[in-house]
Amino acid sequence: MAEFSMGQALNRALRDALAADPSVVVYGEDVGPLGGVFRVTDGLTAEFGEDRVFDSPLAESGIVGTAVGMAMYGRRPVVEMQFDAFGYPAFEQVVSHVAKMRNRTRGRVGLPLVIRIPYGGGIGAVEHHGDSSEMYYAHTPGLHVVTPATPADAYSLLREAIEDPDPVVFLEPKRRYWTKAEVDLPVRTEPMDRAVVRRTGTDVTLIAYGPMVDTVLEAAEAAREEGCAAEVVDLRSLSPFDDQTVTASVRRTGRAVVVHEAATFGGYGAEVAARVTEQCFHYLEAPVLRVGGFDIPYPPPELEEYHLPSVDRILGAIDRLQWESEWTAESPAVPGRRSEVGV
Amino acid sequence: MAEFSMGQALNRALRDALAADPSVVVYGEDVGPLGGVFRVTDGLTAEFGEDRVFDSPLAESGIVGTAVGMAMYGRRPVVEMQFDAFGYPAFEQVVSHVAKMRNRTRGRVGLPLVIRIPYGGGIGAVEHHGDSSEMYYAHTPGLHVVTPATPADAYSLLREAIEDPDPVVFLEPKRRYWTKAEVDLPVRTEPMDRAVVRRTGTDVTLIAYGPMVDTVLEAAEAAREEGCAAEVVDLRSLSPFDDQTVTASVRRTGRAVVVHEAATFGGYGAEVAARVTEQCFHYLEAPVLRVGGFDIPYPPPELEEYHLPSVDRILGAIDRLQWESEWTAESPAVPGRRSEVGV
Amino acid sequence: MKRTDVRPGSAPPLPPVEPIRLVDPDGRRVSDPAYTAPDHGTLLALLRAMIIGRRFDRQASALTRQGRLAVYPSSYGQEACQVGGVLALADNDWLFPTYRDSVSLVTRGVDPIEVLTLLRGDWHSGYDPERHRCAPQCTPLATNASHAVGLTYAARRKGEDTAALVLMGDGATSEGDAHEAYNFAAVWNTPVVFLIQNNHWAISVPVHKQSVAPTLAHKAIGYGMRGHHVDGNDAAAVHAVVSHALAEARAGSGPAIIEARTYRMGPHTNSDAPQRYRDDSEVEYWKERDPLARLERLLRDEGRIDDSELERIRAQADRLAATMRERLSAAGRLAPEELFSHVYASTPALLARQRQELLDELEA
Amino acid sequence: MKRTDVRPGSAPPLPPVEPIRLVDPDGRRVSDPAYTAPDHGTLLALLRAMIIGRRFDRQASALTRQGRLAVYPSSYGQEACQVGGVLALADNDWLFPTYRDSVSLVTRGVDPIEVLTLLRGDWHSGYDPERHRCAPQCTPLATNASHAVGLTYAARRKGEDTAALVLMGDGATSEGDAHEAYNFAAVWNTPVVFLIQNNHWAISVPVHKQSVAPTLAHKAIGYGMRGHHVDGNDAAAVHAVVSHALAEARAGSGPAIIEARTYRMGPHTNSDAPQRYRDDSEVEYWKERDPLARLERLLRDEGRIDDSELERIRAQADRLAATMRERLSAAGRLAPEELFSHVYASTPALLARQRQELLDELEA
Ligand SMILES: Cc1ncc(C[n+]2csc(CCOP(=O)(O)OP(=O)(O)O)c2C)c(N)n1
Ligand SMILES: Cc1ncc(C[n+]2csc(CCOP(=O)(O)OP(=O)(O)O)c2C)c(N)n1
Ligand SMILES: [Mg+2]
Ligand SMILES: [Mg+2]
Repeated sequence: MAEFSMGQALNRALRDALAADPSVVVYGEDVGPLGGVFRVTDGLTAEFGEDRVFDSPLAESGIVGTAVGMAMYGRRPVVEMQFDAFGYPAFEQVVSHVAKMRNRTRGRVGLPLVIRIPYGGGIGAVEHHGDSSEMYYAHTPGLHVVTPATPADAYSLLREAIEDPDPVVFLEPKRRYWTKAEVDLPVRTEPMDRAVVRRTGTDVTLIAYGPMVDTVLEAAEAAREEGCAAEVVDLRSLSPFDDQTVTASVRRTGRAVVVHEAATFGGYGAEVAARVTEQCFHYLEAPVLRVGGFDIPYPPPELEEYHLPSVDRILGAIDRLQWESEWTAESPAVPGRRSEVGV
Repeated sequence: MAEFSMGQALNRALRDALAADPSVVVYGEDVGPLGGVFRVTDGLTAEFGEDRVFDSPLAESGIVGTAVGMAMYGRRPVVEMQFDAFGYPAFEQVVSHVAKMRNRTRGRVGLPLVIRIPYGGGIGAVEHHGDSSEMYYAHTPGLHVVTPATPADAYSLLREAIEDPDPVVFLEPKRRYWTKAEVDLPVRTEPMDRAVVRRTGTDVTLIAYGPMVDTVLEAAEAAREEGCAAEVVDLRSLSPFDDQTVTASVRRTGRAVVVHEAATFGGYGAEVAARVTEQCFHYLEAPVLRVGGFDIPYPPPELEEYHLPSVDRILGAIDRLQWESEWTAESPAVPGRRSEVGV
Repeated sequence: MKRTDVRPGSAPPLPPVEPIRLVDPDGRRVSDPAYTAPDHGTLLALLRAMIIGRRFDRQASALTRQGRLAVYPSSYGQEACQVGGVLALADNDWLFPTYRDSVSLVTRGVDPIEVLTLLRGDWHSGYDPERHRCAPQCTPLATNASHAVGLTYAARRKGEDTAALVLMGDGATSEGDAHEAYNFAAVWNTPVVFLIQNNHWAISVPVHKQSVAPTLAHKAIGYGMRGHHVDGNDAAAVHAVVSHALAEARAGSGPAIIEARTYRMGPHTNSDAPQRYRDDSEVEYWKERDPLARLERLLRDEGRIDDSELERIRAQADRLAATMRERLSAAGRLAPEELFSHVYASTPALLARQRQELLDELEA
Repeated sequence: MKRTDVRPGSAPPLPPVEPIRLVDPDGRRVSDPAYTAPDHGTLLALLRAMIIGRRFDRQASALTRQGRLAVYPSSYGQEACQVGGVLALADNDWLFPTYRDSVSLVTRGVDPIEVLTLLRGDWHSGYDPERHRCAPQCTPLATNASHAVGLTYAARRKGEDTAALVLMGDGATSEGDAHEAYNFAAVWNTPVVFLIQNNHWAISVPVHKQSVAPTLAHKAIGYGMRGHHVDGNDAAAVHAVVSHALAEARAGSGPAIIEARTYRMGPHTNSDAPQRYRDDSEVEYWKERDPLARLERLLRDEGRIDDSELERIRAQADRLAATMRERLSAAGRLAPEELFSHVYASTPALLARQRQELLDELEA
């Protein structure tokens, strides 16, 4: 066993995929000699040559569009959008072509391509470098959307994404690039479309993905000290959603909080809350609560700590899960200071 | 009182806005002499001249980008994206600039601009002409997102959108362009940020917006014949969401179904279900159900009838609202044929 | 010292403002310093394909008026581009057509009924792209141009000399995606030829509102590639210029942009109302420059075709049209549950449940 | 008959492959057929602004190394563009800078501390765009170019002769948004000058991977506008060419693209590692072409400046640097609840509730 950061595990996954399959190509902005601004592609051009790993012109729609063409012709392109907000120029290509090509051609042309996107905040970066864009993709049928929370998953999910016959939007939680773990690479973890219980507990299910999994695990640890046994589910796949694992947990615990960085309104937590409630309605002791980013543009670095879900905010949500039937007809929504969704 | 279609009411709103405020300009693809592919801008170039209403080069990002610049300099541009899917090329401008300019400049530069987008299906159009893109915008803080369901609202909301100091994504339900109603123009209906109860009822709240309001009203009529008194809420504003009107209704009825054309997964219905549940948890007799499009790319014309929410499908959802405490621990989710969200 | 400059050599020449022409509107040969007309066999093939293409187009328009197609964007008047471009392709080349280019697909050998699938509304794209080496017809403007760049890049990496022809309209050149694709092609030196059919209109917007450059082919110079400007109603010239550009591209001399000046004789689609934005006299002007008439005249004058041969071709075209009608009527309807079949390679649980729900609903 | 053609006249000339230069790297005047150098007053102003700009830049880099700015993209080496472009603007013109262009803002008169707000991370943009007629610094590449087109279009409609200068990098020219903005400007004939600072690198990607055209200014021809190619380390030439292009644009002769050849002497930002992708010898090559040195030499040689005057300017620059440090330390921190203040003109209920929640949390 050796220690790998998530960035290193991703690098290794790309290297192993390039070595295993000659049809894999890696390109984008600065992924060549520089090795990417987060060094995820470090050393790959040197090892596999400019034909396999290279810098393209600076144009995201062109990057994704050419990847569509390559995938139509049997290549497996893995392209990078340098930051979340810089994936937006490619949005039309993603929604109108990447997600639809197989369907448009009645199954004849599939697109085995991967779009890697570092996403989320927490690294003190300036504007446009902290967006959480997962919902734009997760709401688009025809895409797989996955996001690892651990180095082992980073490796395994990326390998699987590259091997998948369909396009995968691969979201990399940039604040976790440097998080290390002991892991034996190469490793294959659970299949790409499955959620995983990271910690078992009986009182409440905490649901998270990507950058928030570690935060939620911390919150669970803190909750334990207050006598609350929280179960933690790491979704891993945002599309498709693993109903089975999540509902099994929530039916056991009867309470759930879903946590993410993205704006709460219309965020991924809405889908989780809606479907979990529909499937677990009579098991629920309290409404599924959401702890997300505020409904504001991603803030400047000096203020991001106030915006991002924190351990305290997660504990606060757990507190509001109506533990002692505080509810009365006069204070109908949620007792205590918060009357509303939104954080 | 005269009869106006929604298209005519929108046309009249643009005309009155152009007449009332010299800073209003209308431009886009084919909005000039042709009057737009749906004739919403019919006659405006003739009346106000090419300086005020004109055809631009064919480039959506350029259209929105120039509108940002005009709005920075005191104009009130009203631009059109010809169809929902053709708004995607402008996505970066919308998310990174339109939605953020006021915030980026610490309140100094607001953008009073309107982006009109015909959206949704039901008109037998080929691919890329039937997308329901509302969630991409509604999840983006800094935008207002509104959508009328009646000619009167079409007029009033568009006037208000143009007068608003902030950017408004104005979604026009294209299948309802030709729907007529008796209305006295000019008219001002309820304020832009308020939902409206279109039909009162005591048994269940049906929540819809834009193209689905008429369908839901039909369903309510059909339900009445089966003895179920459905209340119908027309949201009108998707962002912000009018919690007060919606929760007041659901607390009265104890049951809710939210209906839209967009893919159900991560659709606007998820937000509605999540927040309504959080605010009305102890009033709910059953989970809030969603009736939306399937989670597939928008289908070809021959199959769209199977995809779009129908009166029957809405009635089916009402039936599944656990009217007679059918629920048992053995059939935990929803009794009857459907075990899941998703239609 | 390593220098990292742009300029790899001298600039390619500017395209001529007067389009290249090999046959004038009266069917007389025009001499050109750089191009010679295709041989008679090719000219006959061009005429034949144009006659069949126009008949297909007329039939599709008629079927649309009868409500049997959802929509049809006609290429009436643009046959020289549709046919001249496609017949210049080698078998292993790829074609990237738009919604406007059904005739190019028929010329390429795609079954007309499969071409009409999109427009009939049965499914999005009805033919097998790989079999015909034709990408699905593309509606989001200019978005398929970069696909062609990626595809030929991939082919070159496999050691193949596959080139691609991208069809696009004058309006589409204003889109950012056009620019990105031109530039990727030039920088990667992939064998792609971008054929801009300047039919003077983007729905209701005239081309002078899209660009104020001398020609649309002038864009090429900004990417360091060759630009060509050709009479788009002269099938011989289109064929010659596209062939030349494809050969150059295949040989590694770089991609090219070709502007073909032509005209959309009909409405944008059947549901358009061109009287709102253009004068009939403009259509009359272009009628005199018809691509079929001029090539027919040339071949007649040079004794290469006669009435009976023309009759034979027209009869063949009529038979095709009749079959279109019949086969369209006979075509079965799709099973609704196919909605779920092609979203992913294998159907996820969520879609399997939704399919079951639909089936239950249909049974009820 | 109404014709709807592109070509409104003759093509503008191609930009020269050799950049326009008025002062050579050794500080000697170079004669140019089309441009004369600015007068001595202007040359002195250019030198002065470059000295101050470079000092600002050096201080900002130092503050970043000390962790007092979140990030700083230096324009060290590009001062002739930063200053030559801005000093060519009239008071009522607008500037559209990028993250790279802090020195251009300081030159324009924006308070250095307000410029640093973005990079310190207190807020996104720290100055009042309207007061200074400077758009907020733009990070999403090429997206501000169309803003300039819209803004000048609006100004023209008000009867004003406001022009705009858009700053963009060589890499940004590959984006679709650059193309769309160039084209809108040309078709609408709005007075915008696009100044491309070709500093040879887009982070780690050399410009020859962005374009294989003879110059980046060659793009202009495809839009029917003038392209200029200028030595971007020659402040006199940049000033002359930008002034000329602005005057033409203001007079209605159309927008222009200027490529200024310069070099990014430092890393992309403080967190970049240029040794991974470029050779030090390249930096050495450009050090000999320093924009400050050559103008200083010229003005010395021509007796327009001496040691004591230079000392005065440098002392002023040092004072500015010292104030930057002090004022940055003194600057108060923002109230967290300002997060909610500028999302909309008036705060919707949802945000008011979230603000209250945050306040409660902070009190707890
Ligand atoms: C991205 C995008 N925006 C808008 C449209 C709507 N639209 C369809 S065809 C058309 C005009 C295209 O003109 P041109 O490129 O000249 O091609 P033509 O139809 O003349 O063949 C427009 C605006 C579209 N299909 N895609
Ligand atoms: C749309 C977009 N894509 C990617 C980036 C990330 N990025 C920031 S700077 C940069 C390089 C820009 O190079 P250039 O345009 O030459 O400007 P320079 O930094 O050299 O001044 C990149 C890729 C971005 N800011 N915006
Ligand atoms: Mg056209
Ligand atoms: Mg650069």
